[in-house]
Amino acid sequence: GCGTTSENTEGGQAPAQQKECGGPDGKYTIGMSQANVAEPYRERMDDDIRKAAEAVPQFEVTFADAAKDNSKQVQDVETFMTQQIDLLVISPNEATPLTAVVKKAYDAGIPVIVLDRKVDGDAYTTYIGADNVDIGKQAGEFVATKLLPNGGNLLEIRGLAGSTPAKERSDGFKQGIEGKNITVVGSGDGDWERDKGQQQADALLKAHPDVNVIYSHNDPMGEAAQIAAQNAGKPDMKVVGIDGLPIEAGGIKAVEAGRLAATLVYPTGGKEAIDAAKKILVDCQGDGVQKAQTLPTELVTKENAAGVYAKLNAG
Amino acid sequence: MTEPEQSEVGVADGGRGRDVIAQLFKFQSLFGLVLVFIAAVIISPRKNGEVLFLGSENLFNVVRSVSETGILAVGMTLVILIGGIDLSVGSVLGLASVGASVLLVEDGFGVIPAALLVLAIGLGFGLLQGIASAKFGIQAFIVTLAGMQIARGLARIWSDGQGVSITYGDAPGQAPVLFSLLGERTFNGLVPVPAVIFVVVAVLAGILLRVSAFSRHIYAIGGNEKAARLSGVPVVRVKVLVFGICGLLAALAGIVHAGQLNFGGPNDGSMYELDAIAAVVIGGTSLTGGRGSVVGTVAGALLVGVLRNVLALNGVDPNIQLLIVGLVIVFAAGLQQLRPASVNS
Amino acid sequence: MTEPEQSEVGVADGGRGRDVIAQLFKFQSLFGLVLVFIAAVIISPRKNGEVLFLGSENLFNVVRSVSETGILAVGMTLVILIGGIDLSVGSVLGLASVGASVLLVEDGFGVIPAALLVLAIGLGFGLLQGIASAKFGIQAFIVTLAGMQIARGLARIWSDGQGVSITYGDAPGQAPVLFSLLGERTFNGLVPVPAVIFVVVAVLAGILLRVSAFSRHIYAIGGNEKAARLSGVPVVRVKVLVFGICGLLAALAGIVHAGQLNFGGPNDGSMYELDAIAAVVIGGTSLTGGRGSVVGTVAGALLVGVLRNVLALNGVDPNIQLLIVGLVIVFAAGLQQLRPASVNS
Amino acid sequence: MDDEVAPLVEMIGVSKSYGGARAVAEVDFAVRPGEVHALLGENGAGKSTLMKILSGEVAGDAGEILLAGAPVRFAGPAEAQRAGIAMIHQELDLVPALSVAENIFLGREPRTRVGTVDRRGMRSRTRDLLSRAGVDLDAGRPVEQLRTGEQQLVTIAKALSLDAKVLIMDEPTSALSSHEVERLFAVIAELRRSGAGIVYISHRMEEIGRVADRATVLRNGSVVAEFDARRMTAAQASEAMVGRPVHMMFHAESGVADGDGETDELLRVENLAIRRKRPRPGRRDPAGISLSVGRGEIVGLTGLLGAGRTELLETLYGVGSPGAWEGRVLLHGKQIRPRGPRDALRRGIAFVPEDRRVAGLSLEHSVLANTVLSIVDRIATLGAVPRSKERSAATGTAERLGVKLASITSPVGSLSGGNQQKVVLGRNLLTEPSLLLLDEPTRGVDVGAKAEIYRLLGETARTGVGVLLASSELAELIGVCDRVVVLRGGRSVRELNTSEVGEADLLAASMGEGAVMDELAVPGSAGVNEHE
Ligand SMILES: Nc1ncnc2c1ncn2[C@@H]1O[C@H](COP(=O)(O)OP(=O)(O)OP(=O)(O)O)[C@@H](O)[C@H]1O
Ligand SMILES: Nc1ncnc2c1ncn2[C@@H]1O[C@H](COP(=O)(O)OP(=O)(O)OP(=O)(O)O)[C@@H](O)[C@H]1O
Ligand SMILES: [Mg+2]
Ligand SMILES: [Mg+2]
Repeated sequence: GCGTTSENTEGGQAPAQQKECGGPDGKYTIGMSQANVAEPYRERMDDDIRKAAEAVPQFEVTFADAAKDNSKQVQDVETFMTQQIDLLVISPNEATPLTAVVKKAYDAGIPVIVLDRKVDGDAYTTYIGADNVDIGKQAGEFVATKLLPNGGNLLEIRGLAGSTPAKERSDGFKQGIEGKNITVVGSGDGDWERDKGQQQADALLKAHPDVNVIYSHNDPMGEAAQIAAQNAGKPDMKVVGIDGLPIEAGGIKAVEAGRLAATLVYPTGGKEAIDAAKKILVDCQGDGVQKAQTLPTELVTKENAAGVYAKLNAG
Repeated sequence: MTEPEQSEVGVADGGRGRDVIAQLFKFQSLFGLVLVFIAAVIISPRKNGEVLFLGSENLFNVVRSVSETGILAVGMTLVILIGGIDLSVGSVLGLASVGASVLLVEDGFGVIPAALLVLAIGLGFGLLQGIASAKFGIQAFIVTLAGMQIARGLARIWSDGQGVSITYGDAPGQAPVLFSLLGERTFNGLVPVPAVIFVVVAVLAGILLRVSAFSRHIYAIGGNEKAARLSGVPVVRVKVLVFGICGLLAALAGIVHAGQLNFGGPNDGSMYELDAIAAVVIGGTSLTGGRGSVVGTVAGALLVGVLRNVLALNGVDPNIQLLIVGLVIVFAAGLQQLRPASVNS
Repeated sequence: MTEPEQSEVGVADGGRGRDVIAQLFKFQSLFGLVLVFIAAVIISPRKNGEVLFLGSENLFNVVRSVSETGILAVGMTLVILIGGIDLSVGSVLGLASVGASVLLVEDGFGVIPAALLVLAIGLGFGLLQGIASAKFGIQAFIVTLAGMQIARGLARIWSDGQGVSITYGDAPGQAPVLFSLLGERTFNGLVPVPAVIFVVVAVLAGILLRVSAFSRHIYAIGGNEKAARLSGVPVVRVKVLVFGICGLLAALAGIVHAGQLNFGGPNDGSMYELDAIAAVVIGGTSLTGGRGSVVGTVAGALLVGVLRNVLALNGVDPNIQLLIVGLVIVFAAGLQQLRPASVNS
Repeated sequence: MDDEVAPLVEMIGVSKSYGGARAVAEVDFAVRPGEVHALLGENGAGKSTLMKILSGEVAGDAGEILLAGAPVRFAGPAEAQRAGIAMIHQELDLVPALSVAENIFLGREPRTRVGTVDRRGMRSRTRDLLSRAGVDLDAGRPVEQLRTGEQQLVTIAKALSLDAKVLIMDEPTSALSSHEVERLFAVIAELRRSGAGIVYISHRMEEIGRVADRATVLRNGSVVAEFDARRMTAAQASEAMVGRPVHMMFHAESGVADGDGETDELLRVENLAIRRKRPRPGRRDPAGISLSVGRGEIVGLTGLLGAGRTELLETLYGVGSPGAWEGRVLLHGKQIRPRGPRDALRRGIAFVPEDRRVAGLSLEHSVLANTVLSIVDRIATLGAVPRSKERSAATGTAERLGVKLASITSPVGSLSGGNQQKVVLGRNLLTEPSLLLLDEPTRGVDVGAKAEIYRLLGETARTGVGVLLASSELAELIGVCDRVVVLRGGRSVRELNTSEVGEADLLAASMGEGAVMDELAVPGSAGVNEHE
């Protein structure tokens, strides 16, 4: 599998009354609070968790979908607590709004694994996620070195205005192209959605017909931008996306088929979360779990696409 | 086809024994709630012999979970009673949550001034929509559909596109600790603050609709606007005011939202308008106006809340939940049809 | 207060020269479009003296961008004419896009069988909603609100939560190349296929509303349901059929959507219902039913499309775009009010 | 009529209850070919309900219907129509946005060979029907642009188009003035000659004697009497309907002595002309109306359909069609321009509109709510309406006007037409107006209730209120009013003193045939108003 760069365990305070570890003989219910299953990336995260948990006979996972609603996600966690789950996995919709309820669960002795997006403070057991700024930066560097080595213009299709990853992927990208004589001449909000991305790309390409590179905050919008480029009579458009989901409809396949020039894997951390849960609940090695795991990204291009796809679906 | 909600528009005194049934049907909206509640108790998972659904914490969670939509739904009830609709409430909630956060955190406002200003914004927004709809005769649906976009845009602009986190303290960039009372999910460890606010709002609105001359005007407009106008009801003024109240309540819900989450989210509250409308309609208020009650709305909101809660407690797959909630909503609304048929066939 | 859309419900033959104004007002819904179009030309960015907005490619983009909502809006027009509403169309679009993709890619269906099956599903879904609303008298708003959730849930379940990518070829797991015709954004390098479908649908519906007895029944039901029933109009049957047509068109839009994006997205089409309703209402159709036209709806859809396009061309900040689109929608709807008042004030 | 002729249709022992209340109780009723069978009864007696059962709109609880001797059961109005039974509804059920032609052929649209609606055929057949009904209307005009009377004629034309063997006319003339009524009678005569059977329901007793052959009287849902209509007197019929002798309290001694008006002038209208913002084709705007109403005086307004009565009243109440009006309106000697109902009510002007269902009442709401609507803010303290006050105001009014109801909280829509009308009147009286404007206040009201309304008007006038009453019933005008102002083509052309003239004079003046041009009584008005 992929290696994990581990940060040093910050001496976070231990929860008030950590429950006794039940060991391999117990049965454990895990609550997975997902921010929004309507995003393929998050659905994949759920799938990864489901698949990994199937391999652990002691685990049973209940899923909740907050449908992008912070309040709903707070309620989901509260409902999990009523259900008396043994461990909480949460991929927060936003950090601050979920902080209090995550702390409440943590303080009640429930181990908490935070995925993808952090909460404030350190009242959780472990955070597993990738670094959006870094991913944006790598995307920028790829563009700067491979697609526009002599500088030039490009378009950006952004995620939902006001969402953290959209900002981070944008900021990181700017770092990546800094000083390379590359200009983002136009950008539009695709709201992470395929059809919105296409509409934005349609208009942007009309306003900037001379552009040959598009940076999209996720793969679906990127694929849509590619279609838009074809329609604008520019089949050679190079589109860089992010997410690299290892599914049929995902970005890696799109790179393999040439619809995207490249994508950066944004790992879901689902498998890692179950690994951590197993350590905590079954193996009784909770102390060995680091406070934070940053998952590495991987640049996917036509050359390595098939390999990465196979690797990510291997286990 | 239609049955007057006599409970609101006049006391049913002819009642006596013979129409116990009619009396029962008056509380139809509560029936659905009672049924769903009983079903929830039955299907609720148990742990150590204890019915999880009935745990007091859980019940408070239910009430709290519907309190924001509930506050919206109370305002929506008024708007729907005059035959209007307000699609903007969810966005106004988002705008208000951003507004409260920004004012408290970035602009150093006190709790009261911030709250008043945000409420005034909500009121103003509602009044403007009311003017566009009542005075210029543009359909409420379209006015508030536009208002929904506009409020969303304003929220994003005001918050610079990012959510605003609230931390408490006296330092600049921190909100007064007083505000965290709203965030206290339970006051005194017992009663959830937002639920209290919801109940207070509902009771006030219920009283308003029962005793005030204003409410007579509201019902009259919804029943027959032309007749109301000819009877001297200040139709435009009443309508504008009703939209204003709805905006005000949306802002209130937004403040509660911000307090609950310690966060002003520019994208928050989206689709809440549909939940609010659903609560109103399940509660027996007719979308054509003139008929309905706040009691029904509260029951409608709780019905949906109980349903979602017990499905989640049972770990039902979220997609299956969508199906079940959808079917139950139709069923609950269908129950309304079992009422005795009215005069006008 | 209201002005009959004579163009649809009867030719104004008393007309003659003397009420040119009335004739002009008949095309009010086109006015808004013309105004926005002119404004778009003026504010459009230019490159090398060329008005970017007017480039034929761009104009096709505009039509294409509204074609899915436009198809939905045509069905919505019928539903709104009978005084109903259909909130489920966006979800049904999503369901249909998933259905088409799954059938083509995973189940090895041919293009025609897959399309027919998907259309049948949309029709069936619409008919069921129509029955719940027309036969059991449950308010259309609530039935289709539930339908919206149910269709979304079904779409997610059918697609296993993930979208389905369509690739073309003869191998198993590939869709027949014929289907890629829909994906061909421009047929013959000239006309965008979805736009053609949209136009065909609109023209057919326009003709239907003009010449058929069915359409008289639709207008009559929206105008005075009781009178329609007394006149022997099969009210329930007409209503159910109208909901069925709306579902069918939503499924058609979903197939187009899948073809356009080579992708079946279970979450696609959310909020499209609001765009569709906006198009209908901007086009001058009254939400209370009985009044309106397809021409207006098409104009309404294009108006919004042109507006969004030219704002995007100018690189206007997306949040500001929200504000502007909102304001223009209200303004366009307000224009409708300038029509001559009717007799019954 | 000849009792030997087999009935076209026969109802035997038909009953119908709503909730606990019996609307129709074991009624036998028959219609024979070539006869006009009048159905009489108070408001709420069950006439419409009985006929709705016959026409398939309402299902009876008991009894049976024999069509040409064979029992039938209609699932809906369409089936009854196919069986040759058609009904003109009291409630003018038309689709506002559809054209006259489309309304007439709704549900039975003629088709072309390709299956589309044959518009041209529809139009031309509509023109024929309209001219048969005696009205000159544009077949393509949406019916919402028509006034009530014109709409009534459209429903008559629609019924004619059905070529029914049995035609039920439920108050077909309630919004028509004498001229149009004559025309309708001619049509009825023609139908009768062709062997059709007609059921004729009306509260205008004078019409019954002229048009009907036979009369059946309903009271509380049961048949109480049958008459040979041509030999029946109005007094007989009224007594059968009400159950006791009715004294038409015409000339209910208003507050002024008949004759020349040494009255306190309350309202004075001088040369009122209305300029509609967007004139409608085929309409003439009122131009030159002058009149005055004294305190305690009842002044009538007469004229043909579209003469401008409604428009005048609406303008005085501030709800006229948008646009400017010229001339002067003085109330208590002070010039006013009512801006709307609230303004008018504040000045003491009350208005009973012509169409109570559209403009008068919220049908699904209670009698109570409808009665007190205009005064809720007046009786409220600190914005709250005391229930007791509200209730006593409503019950008091209902009692005073003799509104027949199950409960003050029953929905107004469940009352009979006449009682609904009393509720509207009651609401207006509660505002304690000084000037009461009434537009066809007895439309569809039974004799007994009419008498009560007249009594109330007289009573009201005696308290010093000025009443301006627009009516198409000439007998009513002659009976109730002190003076009658005749409008024609939007002008006030004559003023007649009711103690000196009869119905024929009013009709002649309305139609302008050979009428002598008189100068109006209002001094200062621009002389002769006659035109044409
Ligand atoms: N749909 C209904 N629901 C309840 N009661 C009804 C309904 N229709 C009629 N009624 C009642 O039935 C009785 C008979 O009403 P109906 O309309 O037949 O009277 P009518 O003789 O036609 O009176 P009018 O002269 O005022 O038209 C009345 O008491 C009325 O209130
Ligand atoms: N709102 C309106 N729009 C168009 N024309 C109108 C309107 N109101 C009145 N008219 C026209 O103005 C003239 C006066 O009509 P009005 O209804 O006042 O007459 P009326 O004598 O009361 O007739 P009716 O017996 O039908 O009530 C008529 O020609 C009428 O058609
Ligand atoms: Mg009747
Ligand atoms: Mg009139």
